[in-house]
Amino acid sequence: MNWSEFIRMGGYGFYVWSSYGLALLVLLLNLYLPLRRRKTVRRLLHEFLRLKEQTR
Amino acid sequence: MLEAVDLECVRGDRPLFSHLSFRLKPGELMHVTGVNGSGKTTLLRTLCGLTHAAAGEVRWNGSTIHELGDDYRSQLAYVGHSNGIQGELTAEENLRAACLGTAADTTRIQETLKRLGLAPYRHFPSKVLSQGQKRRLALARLAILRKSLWILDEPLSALDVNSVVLMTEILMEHLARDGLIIMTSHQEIDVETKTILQIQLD
Amino acid sequence: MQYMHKYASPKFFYTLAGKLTPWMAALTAVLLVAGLYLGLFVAPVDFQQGESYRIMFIHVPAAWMSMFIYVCMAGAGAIALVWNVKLFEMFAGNCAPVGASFTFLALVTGSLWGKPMWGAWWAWDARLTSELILFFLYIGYMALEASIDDPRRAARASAILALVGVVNIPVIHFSVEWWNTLHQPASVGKVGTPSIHPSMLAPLLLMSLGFTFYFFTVALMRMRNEILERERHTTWVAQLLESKS
Amino acid sequence: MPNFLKAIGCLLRRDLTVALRRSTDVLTPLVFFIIVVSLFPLGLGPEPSVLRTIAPGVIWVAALLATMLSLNRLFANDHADGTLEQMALSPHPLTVLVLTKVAAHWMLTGLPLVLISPLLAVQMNLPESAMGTLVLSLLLGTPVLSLLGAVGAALTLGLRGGGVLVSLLVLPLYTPVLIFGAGAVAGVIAGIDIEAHFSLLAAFLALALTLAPWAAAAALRVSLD
Repeated sequence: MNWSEFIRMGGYGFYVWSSYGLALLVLLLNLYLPLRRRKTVRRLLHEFLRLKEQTR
Repeated sequence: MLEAVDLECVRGDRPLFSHLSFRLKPGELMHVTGVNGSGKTTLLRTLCGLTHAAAGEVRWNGSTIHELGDDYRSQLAYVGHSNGIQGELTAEENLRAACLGTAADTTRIQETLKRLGLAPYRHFPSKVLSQGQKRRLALARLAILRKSLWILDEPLSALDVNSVVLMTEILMEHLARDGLIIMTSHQEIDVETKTILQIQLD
Repeated sequence: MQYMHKYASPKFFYTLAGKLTPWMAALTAVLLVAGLYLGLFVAPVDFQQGESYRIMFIHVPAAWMSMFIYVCMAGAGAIALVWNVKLFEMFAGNCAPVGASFTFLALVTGSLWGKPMWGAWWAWDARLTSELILFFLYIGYMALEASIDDPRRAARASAILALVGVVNIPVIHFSVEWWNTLHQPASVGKVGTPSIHPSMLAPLLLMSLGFTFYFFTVALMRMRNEILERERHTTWVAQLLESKS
Repeated sequence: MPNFLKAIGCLLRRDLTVALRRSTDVLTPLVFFIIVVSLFPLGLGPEPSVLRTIAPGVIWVAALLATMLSLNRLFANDHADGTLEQMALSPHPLTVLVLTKVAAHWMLTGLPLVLISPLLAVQMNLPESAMGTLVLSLLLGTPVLSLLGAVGAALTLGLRGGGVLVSLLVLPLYTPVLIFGAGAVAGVIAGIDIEAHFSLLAAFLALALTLAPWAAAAALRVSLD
């Protein structure tokens, strides 16, 4: 197995690797967004419940 | 007979009220009161079948209104916040359109317009009417359609003293004919009748 | 129906989804790694297209997913409309961004595959064109959902749109295909589906399966967030947050 | 069901009366249609052979856009003044009432487009032999545009930015009609047999007639909720 040959992909390296790279990016982004949202939601809810306690 | 069983209404994700049950018999009037945002309009629209209840059901003579569908709607007249009046059409045309082809009896339309003081405007486009006149025109629908259940959202708003008296008369006539009325109103209503149900939402 | 309401109670589902997600994520990772290994190292070079055909292992599963997710979305929407189940509303709504991103992926990889094959970044090839229209359908769905404030109303309106879309997709697909055969210039060769060799089919299927599980993992994660947010008035959410902090 | 038919007649007459009293509303999409088509020769140059090649597509795309522009007239006014909720509470199937309103909309938008199209065809140097096909394809296609548009209009009722949103929802769904409508006209010019185009346009019309009113009625109920 020759790594530089593998990267070159028979001259199509750019197309193949940008496809795979983009796929990785899309998959990671879709994973990252809900994780970040989860943090925000938890923070919002803590705030919401605290304020609800206070107004009671 | 109109029945609400364990009704729960939600706006967005905000609960408005729950476990609301009542029973309204012919000749009875129900007066719904409550502060702004307490869900009066939502309750009325739920009773009409326009809005879905989150839980519970509304029954008309024993069957749920969703089973009845058009059969329920043929018994129901609703006057909401908006008057349901097309500005380009004349008062008479508006009433005729509201009937959708049924019972569009010309003499009755004329009598009703006369009684509500709208006769002079019969051939004018409704957009020239004042707010109070438009409200009266919306209420004229009730007198023409002859449905047994009236659901009225703030029917007396924008009406002057004379019109309120006139409207009260019309409401009493309807009750005397064994009709049912559900209404919201900020004013006190002095309708003399067998029963008035008061429902306070908060 | 009773069972559906029990398992479809947000509280029950929240815990269930919380337990399922790590397992599904692990399965996704295994499938994708296996697929990538077979696709990049084991599968032989295509004698017509050279190494460039390996884009297929991304492009084709992504295109399949874009359609699969749309159908899921419409199906969940239909269930939500008919039986008024909140969870299916949320599932349908959370399908859309994932589906749209797979559609986007399919479009761009198609274009990247097209450049060496057709010599142009874009050709009005039948499959790319219908994928583009599918992308528009997803965008419309998300735009409609975003512009209605009441979440339940938004879910019902967009479910109707998804159902209209699902009836239309075959019609659109067929129309575009037909239009394409009529207008196709001779120079543009099709990125073909020649009889596929098992050594190529295996990574294709593995990648597709991996994407499918990935989709369900992400959808569950999104749904969990939405459940917390929308059930904030309930006591179980309050208790849950209290016990965690 | 005489009551039922009376209701349809009453609603149709009402919609037509209102529209005729607001004639600018009816004329705007038509004028838009004419202007858009007239812009193309200005942009592309007056070479007759070029114009002839693009004419079917240009006229059809302009028809699509003009129909879309007129969609907000379909329910928005009635929604704003409360007539729509009265309609939803009337004891007649909403599906049929929606179909009636769509019919009124088509008579005031689609039909004028069909009638004016030969004039634009002349402007665009379309051969006379293709004129009949153009009119016929528009006659079959524009009702589909109104029907699908009704679903979009019902879904976006009362939303902010409803006008732009409706184009996003509806235009992708219009593609099949565009393909076969414009395709039929181009086919006649190229001398291809176009029977299939017309059968398909008719099939789309049948499909839209059966499904769209139902979907639009459901969408209206959601919008009124």
